[in-house]
Amino acid sequence: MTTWIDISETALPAEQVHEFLYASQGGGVCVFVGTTRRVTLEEVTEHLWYEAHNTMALKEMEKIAKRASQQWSLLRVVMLHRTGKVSVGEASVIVGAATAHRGPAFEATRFLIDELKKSVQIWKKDVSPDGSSFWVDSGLG
Amino acid sequence: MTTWIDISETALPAEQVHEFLYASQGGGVCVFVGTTRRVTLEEVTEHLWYEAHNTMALKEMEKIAKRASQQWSLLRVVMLHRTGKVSVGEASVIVGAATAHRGPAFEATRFLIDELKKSVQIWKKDVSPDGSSFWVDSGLG
Amino acid sequence: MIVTIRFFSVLREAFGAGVAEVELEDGTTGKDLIALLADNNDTFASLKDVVRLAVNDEYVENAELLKDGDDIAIITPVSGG
Amino acid sequence: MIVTIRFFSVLREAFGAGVAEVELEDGTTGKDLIALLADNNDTFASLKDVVRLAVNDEYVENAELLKDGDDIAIITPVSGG
Repeated sequence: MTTWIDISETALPAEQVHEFLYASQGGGVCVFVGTTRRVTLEEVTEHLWYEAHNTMALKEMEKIAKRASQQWSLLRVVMLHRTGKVSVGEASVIVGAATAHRGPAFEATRFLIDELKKSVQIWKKDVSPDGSSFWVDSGLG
Repeated sequence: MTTWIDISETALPAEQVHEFLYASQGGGVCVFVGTTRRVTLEEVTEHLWYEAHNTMALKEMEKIAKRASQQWSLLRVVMLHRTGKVSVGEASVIVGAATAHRGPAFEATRFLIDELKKSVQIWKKDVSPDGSSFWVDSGLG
Repeated sequence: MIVTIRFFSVLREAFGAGVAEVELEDGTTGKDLIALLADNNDTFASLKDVVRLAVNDEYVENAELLKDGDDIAIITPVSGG
Repeated sequence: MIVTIRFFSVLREAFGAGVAEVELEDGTTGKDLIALLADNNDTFASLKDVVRLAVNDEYVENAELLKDGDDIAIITPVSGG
């Protein structure tokens, strides 16, 4: 399995993610992208702001990719996360997998994003148009 | 729901598919790509060649997108299929959905590709490096 | 009556053409057409139980009567994706 | 002993800094450090039961003794993706 795992402050490169996954010469590629949603429970978001413990987060993503590769036969795996400001309609995270057949591509990609959200050391702040903000699911009451 | 459904002889535009789906301003985007696999059951493929009954196939894809939208709350749906020669590592089909949350994005995208393979009037020929070829699952013994 | 018949994939190659204009007797049904094509082509014969007919882009039952000017697609098992 | 403490998100804002050098008594455990930080900061106090400590990028048990030069990250519930 070949992996491409990264955290960066720049826009996530969808085109290159596809090229990387197609290059596996497998038959199925699944990609999931988390984008900044404009409205959540009737509250409008202006942008999200992400902060990471980069070194731990990268190690954690490597572990998740490895666990995925133990469950499914994966040719290539991508896990990219953006930090800093991510405006509405922009991508904060792209995960994906290339496999021989489509079932494992879907299952592994779902696993990658579910596990990333559970354990990768990245935090998200929701900023509304009036400038008010809150850290999402911070553990504060 | 906004849809982008097409059949074309040119390379499928991954970047534009992402832009189209992100523009929903939802939170989750799932994309599945079928690419030409180099090796299937130890047989090497040089390229696949696709042929469609375009008018019926486009109508059938519209129906599938509509059925998906009846099962899940979808913001945007993409279903693009390429015809003609598709070399190893190139994309023959891209389907995807943008939704508010990730679960429905995965489920709807899986539905789109599964149903496309079942009923859309497109046929695939597998051509090996020595020039020999066969129509995949043609119904012939 | 004259109808247009469209062949794809295996059948296009077997018949050597993607489109054919065919003269049929009035009263010909889809089932009759399938039998006629099966008599004339071995590949078609081996697919006759799995093909579906579409007239003017909509699937029809084999019992349906064909009409002059019909555009008939012969749909074999699909394999896109 | 001197350790480095790293704060993120809510705690970074609550402490007004992402990184702090702190002098601790020898024999201080992770649990002791959490108690110390909770005494000094209300936001930390309300998160003290959910934070995890990582030393040199690896999670450690709270009972673990801290050492001079440790690089300690305070990890609150994550929310990436």
